[in-house]
Amino acid sequence: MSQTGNILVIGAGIAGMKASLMLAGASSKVYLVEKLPIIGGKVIKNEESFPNLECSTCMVAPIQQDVLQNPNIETLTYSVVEKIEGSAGDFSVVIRKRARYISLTDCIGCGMCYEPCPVSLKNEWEENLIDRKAIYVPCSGSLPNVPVIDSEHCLRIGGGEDCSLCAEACAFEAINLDDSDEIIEVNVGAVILATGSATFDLSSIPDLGYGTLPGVYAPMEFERLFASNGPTLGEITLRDSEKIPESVAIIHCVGRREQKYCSAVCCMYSFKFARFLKHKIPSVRVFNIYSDICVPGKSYQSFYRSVEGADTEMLYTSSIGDVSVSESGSGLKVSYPDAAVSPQSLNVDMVILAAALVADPDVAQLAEVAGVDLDPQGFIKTVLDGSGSMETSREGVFVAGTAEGPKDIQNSVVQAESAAGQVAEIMTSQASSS
Amino acid sequence: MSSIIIDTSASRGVTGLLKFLLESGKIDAALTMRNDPENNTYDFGLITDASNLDEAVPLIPVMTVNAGQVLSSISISRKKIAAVLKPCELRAFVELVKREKGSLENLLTISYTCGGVFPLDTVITGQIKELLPKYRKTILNGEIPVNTRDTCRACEHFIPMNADITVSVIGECEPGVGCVMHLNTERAVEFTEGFGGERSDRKFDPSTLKKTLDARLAEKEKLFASVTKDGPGLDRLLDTFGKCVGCHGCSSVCPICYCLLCDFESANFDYNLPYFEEHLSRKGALRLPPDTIFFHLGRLTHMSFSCVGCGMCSDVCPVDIPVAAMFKKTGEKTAALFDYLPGRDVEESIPVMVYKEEEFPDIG
Amino acid sequence: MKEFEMQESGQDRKLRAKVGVYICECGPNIAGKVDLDRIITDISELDDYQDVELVVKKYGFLCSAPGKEYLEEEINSNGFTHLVIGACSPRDHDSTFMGVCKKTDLNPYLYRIINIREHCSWVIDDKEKATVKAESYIRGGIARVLRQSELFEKPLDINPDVLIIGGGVAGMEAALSLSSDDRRVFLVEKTDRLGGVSIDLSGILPGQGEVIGKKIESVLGNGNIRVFLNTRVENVIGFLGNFEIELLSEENTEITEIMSGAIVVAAGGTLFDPRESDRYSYSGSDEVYTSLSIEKMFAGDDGAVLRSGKQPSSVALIHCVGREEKNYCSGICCSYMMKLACFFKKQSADIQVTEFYRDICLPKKNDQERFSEAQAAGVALIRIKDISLKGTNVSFERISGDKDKQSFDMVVLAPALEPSADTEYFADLLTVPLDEFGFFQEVHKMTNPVGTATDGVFIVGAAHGPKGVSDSMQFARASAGQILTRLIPGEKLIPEVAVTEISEAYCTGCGNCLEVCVYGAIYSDDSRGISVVNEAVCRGCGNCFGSCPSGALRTKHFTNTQLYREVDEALR
Amino acid sequence: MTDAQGKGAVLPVSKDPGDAILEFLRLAVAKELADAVILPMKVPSGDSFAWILMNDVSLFEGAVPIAAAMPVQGAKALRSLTRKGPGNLTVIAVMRPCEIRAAIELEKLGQVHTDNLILATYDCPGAIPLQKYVDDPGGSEEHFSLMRRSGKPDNTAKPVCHYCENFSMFDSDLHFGYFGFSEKEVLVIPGSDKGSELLKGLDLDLAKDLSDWKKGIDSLKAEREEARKSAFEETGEQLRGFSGMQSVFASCIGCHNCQSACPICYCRLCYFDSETAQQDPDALITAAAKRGGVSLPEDRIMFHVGRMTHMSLSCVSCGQCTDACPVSIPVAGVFSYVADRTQRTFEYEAGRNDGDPLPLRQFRKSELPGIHELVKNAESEEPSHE
Repeated sequence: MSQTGNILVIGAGIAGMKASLMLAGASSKVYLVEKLPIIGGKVIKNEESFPNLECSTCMVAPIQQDVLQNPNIETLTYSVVEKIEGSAGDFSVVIRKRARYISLTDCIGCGMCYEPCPVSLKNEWEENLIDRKAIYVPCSGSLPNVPVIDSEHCLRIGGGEDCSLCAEACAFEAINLDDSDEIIEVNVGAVILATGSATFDLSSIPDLGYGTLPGVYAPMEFERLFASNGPTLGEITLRDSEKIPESVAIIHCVGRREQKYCSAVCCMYSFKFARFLKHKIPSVRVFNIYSDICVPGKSYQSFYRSVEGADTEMLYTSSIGDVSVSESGSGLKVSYPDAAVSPQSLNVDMVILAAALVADPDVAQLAEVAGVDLDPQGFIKTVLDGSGSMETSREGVFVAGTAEGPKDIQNSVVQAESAAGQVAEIMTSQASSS
Repeated sequence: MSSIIIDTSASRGVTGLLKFLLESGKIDAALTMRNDPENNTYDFGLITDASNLDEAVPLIPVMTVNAGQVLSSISISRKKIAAVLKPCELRAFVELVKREKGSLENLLTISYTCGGVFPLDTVITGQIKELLPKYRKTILNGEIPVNTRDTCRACEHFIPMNADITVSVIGECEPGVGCVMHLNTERAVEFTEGFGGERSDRKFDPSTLKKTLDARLAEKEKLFASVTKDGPGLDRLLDTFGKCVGCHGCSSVCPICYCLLCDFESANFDYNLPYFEEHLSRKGALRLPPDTIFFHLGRLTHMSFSCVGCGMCSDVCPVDIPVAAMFKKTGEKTAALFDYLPGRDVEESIPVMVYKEEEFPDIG
Repeated sequence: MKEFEMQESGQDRKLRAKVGVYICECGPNIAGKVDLDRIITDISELDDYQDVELVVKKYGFLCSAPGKEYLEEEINSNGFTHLVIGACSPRDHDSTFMGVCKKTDLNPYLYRIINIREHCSWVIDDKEKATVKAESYIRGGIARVLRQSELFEKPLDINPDVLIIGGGVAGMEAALSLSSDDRRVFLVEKTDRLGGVSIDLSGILPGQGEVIGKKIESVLGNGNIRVFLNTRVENVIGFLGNFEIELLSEENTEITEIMSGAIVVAAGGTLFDPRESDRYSYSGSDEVYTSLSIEKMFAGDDGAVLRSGKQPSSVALIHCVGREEKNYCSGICCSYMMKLACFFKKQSADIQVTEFYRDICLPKKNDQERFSEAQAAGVALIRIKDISLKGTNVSFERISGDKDKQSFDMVVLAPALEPSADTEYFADLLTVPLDEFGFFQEVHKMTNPVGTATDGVFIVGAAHGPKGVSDSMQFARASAGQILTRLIPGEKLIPEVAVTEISEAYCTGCGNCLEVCVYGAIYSDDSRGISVVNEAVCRGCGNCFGSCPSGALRTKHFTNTQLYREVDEALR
Repeated sequence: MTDAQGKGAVLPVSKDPGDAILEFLRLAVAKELADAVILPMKVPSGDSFAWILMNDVSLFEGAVPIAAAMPVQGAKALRSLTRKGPGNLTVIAVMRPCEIRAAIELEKLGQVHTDNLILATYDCPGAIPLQKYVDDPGGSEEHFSLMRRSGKPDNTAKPVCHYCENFSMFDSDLHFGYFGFSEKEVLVIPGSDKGSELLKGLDLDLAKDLSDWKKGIDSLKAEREEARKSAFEETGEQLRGFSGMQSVFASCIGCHNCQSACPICYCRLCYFDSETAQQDPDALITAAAKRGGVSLPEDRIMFHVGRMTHMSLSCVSCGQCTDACPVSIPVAGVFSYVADRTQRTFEYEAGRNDGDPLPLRQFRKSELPGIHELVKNAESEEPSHE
């Protein structure tokens, strides 16, 4: 295909991967840029995804494989886009391929290089619930199954010391400690932004005790606690990694008041957590503290009904914004106003905060690079809002998934397919016109 | 060719030989009949471990399945197998080999002068227990044992054709004489090398065999007469096959009927309704399912000249149709036209599969 | 199954087979845990196969670039008839080595990858045991590959045109995004006008009325979109890329035949009938209205008034009508009820507007504004546990448990969205299953929500599930995305190769296979009384194969013989 | 089954119920309410019966509507006639209830098309085993006529008949009831609209109340159910564990007669006769080497187990398999026992014409608990085999 057949997709989550595969299938050359060393996005952090609690890996791994093996897709992991100049049909893009220090072709992911590394750090991908080395893969089953070196903390690269234990341990000479960033310039006809979202900054509501009270968890932390490839290998224990919680409170709508919107997924994942907890700890008591249940769409409410009562007790509060968590003995005390607006409280071992989905902190910078407008909530804005068009304020640049706003997997995929369609549309029209 | 004499009963002699062959690694497996005393049943055992030969009854006068049929499914292999077969089973197998349904290449065939077998129900009823002792005595004298299959009683090919080893049973299986094995082929000699027993050039005892033959031929005449009723014709066919229930058991146990799917069970014989309607309007009545007689005629044309008269078909017929006798009789007639004898010689080609100029001079 | 065997031992099997067995060391991953040299000698000395020559070798990293070149070179120079690779999981590199075969004369379906890493070296510590297991696996692989047969991809010409069923917003959106000079769109609408239910919905989006109007114009004005009004789809046969469709127009009762490569079902939805529940005493004749009829009123000139023509002085808006009955939340009612509330307030600030709701569900990032607007406009919001109506008298139980009564001039119900009446008809026509709620069942809830079991048929809008206008349009565009990236004018489609076939000789037409085929790939040939597979539709899932008692079915590349022989060998 | 008004019409009997039925059929054909009939007829040799499709009324004389033996399962006759489609002839078939039930199963499997068939059943006293009948037709007929009067199978009858509780009106279009009656009259009871139509056409009005007849039938049913219980207990004992299964089928010679006599086994080529089921010679000998030896022909027990899994849900316990077995294995006893359990598991009754699809063609969540139940029961009954 002609040069304009090239496409840039930023973000290798479910939306980015889907769009890339579709366009590659339409024989476009796709550059899929991912800032992390691995692809898969947020979905692979969930052991199981609602509403049917399908195994996320089983769902996503084949898609990841397809992406990695598709000859039309050039996946650039651990890379960032630094410039997007030009106009629709003819963008020139500058990508910084950060030094990974490990050859994607030679490494076979045997993992022999981690052991000898003397550095120990928190594993951010695992929500800091476990340590990692300076050379590491975020979690087992990562794809590509090739580690990366955290250059900042590596004794040799960051600290200038004379350490090459990892390189010595590698049987395949896959490690090149003198690797350096690479600047790649490509020419593309269209761009899809699928960089996803972040979770609400919980520490911004001190009353909920996140960060100060160890028993309080963010949703992603809990997802990893449950994950069988996670820090506890799927065993749900408190931070002392010994005590198994006997009672858990899940507080809904955290950040809704601040963000001024409903993220539409928190209720569902809260119920999923309840199911998880009961499944792993049959004796546990789970409380969902909520003021509104948002389970839109055909298949959500039936899951809610199956959990309600069976896996969790539902506690209504007249003002979810006024729920607070405090320390009480070895456990936690959750205080909330009930239906009659009279204060109630209950003691639990663990609290999970159902945090809102918010715009990714990096999106502002991306918006600058991509030259697109953001909406009041900080997500990437579509010009014809509500029309299903994924086109942004810059012609030829499209958005898909939670980068456009909070949504579930289904709607992310639907947007990815829409965006891919719009790109394919201009591609073919350009192909036929040129 | 030479022969071996072992001082034991014929049956023990054969079992001993099989043991020897397995232990000496000359064969990978032995095929012989076995007895399951617990359930009082018989089956074929494909035996690889000599110690399992204890329940073997190689010469038992019972045919649960025609060994030819069993062998065909296992003989196309590079494993060496020794098989103990009745003369008719061996002939059936040879017919199958001609049809690429088996191979003699890695096979050591052991057969014996056969006194005929008992019908299956004698086994089921346990009657066989009383019959067996008598059986031995009678065949010793070259007479025809009572209660054996009618086709066996009428079988004149009780001396194996082209077996590697022939165990002499009729006339000389008494302990005094011991077990006599005639080695008919190079292969036999080679395989029995190192096997005990006294070598000799002893020949069959012709007198008893002759006596048996005469008796059998007489029986055959009677048998054929019995199934002919008064003259041929469709009515007679109806009389005989009219009660056929169409289970096709006769063809499924027939060693020669090797087809996976019999033509008469194929779609060629599913009729559309117009067929029935048309017949009905012509005849006013017709039988369902159709083609009851046709099936037997068809089978006759397909295999009768290869029929070895083993009698399995009659034995499994749920309505006691003398299928075997009919087929044996027809078979001999058709085969005679081509001076053909089923199972006589592997090289002998199957009549309808070749065309010879000199066939039916009168046709030309 | 003789005829099968013969196919399986195709021409090349008649000649002397030459099987290449290449074992990947995968560095220490396999070589470290499995005694490859022993396997190589054992396998090379196998004498189980007459007329089969075995070439057994090992290599460092077969999946690496040089590894693939090496393999290609080996296949060409040795002229292998079959190839067995002992390496990692097929998930990792099956396609890699198939790719290598495709570059050579070796048919890729005469190759097989055997997983001796995940199954052996990675899970067994005892080298001896791992070696034995790996060897038996490889023996099995050889036994199987020898019974595999060449399969060939049969590219099909495709028709890029698209049939769209339903002329609502979703249908129109799909039509507009799909139509182009090299792709015609047939838009079939059963009523006499385009726009569907959205026409009656006033300003769900600001200026929506015009938006819909414009859409209709541009659809009608588009030369590449052919609109059929008052027309129903009579019959559909075919598969992705090649559908044959019969349309029946109501006016002239003649059949129009069209061809298309894909079908988008935008059959839309309808409102739950409040009569189905005794709770709402809905008759349709008194002052109790459905949201839709009120939308219509607002769309008109004199706004929402009582049957008497008078302004209501008090209005009750009741949410979640039918939510319990249907067991799903439609996800849009809260939003438009807030909007209606504001409309009443706009119409006259004196109207007392009260909303009775169970949960506020505002899943869109901008919906929250509606809520604030309503609050600001002084709309009373009452959260209830339970509610029932007698005419316009509302008795309800507050969340606090207190029971209460109020009466109003006018009551507006927000009924749930449910599948439209002809959903079942289309499900049957297009062999697309329905879900527990009677909506069309998607291929996969998350990763393929617009696709269906019948490849080439897509579901959008409220036919997929309860949806508002914008989501309907979003789904429409998603289906367009799939079609635009899969049905490219001038390109060919390659259907599944390892499909099922039915032996005409053995099939008795009992229809078991037909029942279990979710793709509608099997039909029964009544004249011959047998079942027949449409290879272009079959996906080779093998369901039917399992359902056949007489083994008349056979899924290519996964035949009983292949599987049994592999197991036989592996177990001996 | 729509004998809603609980009434039936009456046919006069001259010699035995069979003649009444014949007369009825003659009328039906004469009045062109049917084009032809299917009835059993003696074979030329006089020691068995065959199904005859006839429209020539003069031939009816030789027919025996209520035959003492069932050489060919009637459903097979119907299959051969209608497999390729219903055709244009309206045909009345008079058969045993188990034969009609088999036909209904076959229709679900696309092997029989009943559209133009009128299926008639009669009070069935049981059948004489084929072998017995062939050996002694005269004696068998005497026994049978006694059975017909009493409505009870005697010791000559097929074993399964003794505990068959579906011996009277089941899902047929028409039923001839005569049990518990003086041999003076036969009841004709419509079982479907087809049946009612026919009776109307013959101006037979449903005058007779059925309650007396029903009482008689029910008491007979009760007896048979008792017999069933004890028979199943016995079979259950015999079948305990694999060894039990083994000894029951020990004498099997693999002729597959049971399968070819079975009305439900509709496959052209049984899977177990197909190439795929046959072992590769080398593999077989290797397998033999493992165990020191194997029994041939292979899979003789596997065949029966396989056949069970394939057809037991549709088994109507007609007993043809036992009749056809050359080594007198009580095949029907075993299959009837297994069928009873599998069919209960899926709350399915073979031969019911209520539009219930075959269990294995549909999936109901509610099935699974049933299966758990079954497994539990089985476990509690089975002594562990360690």
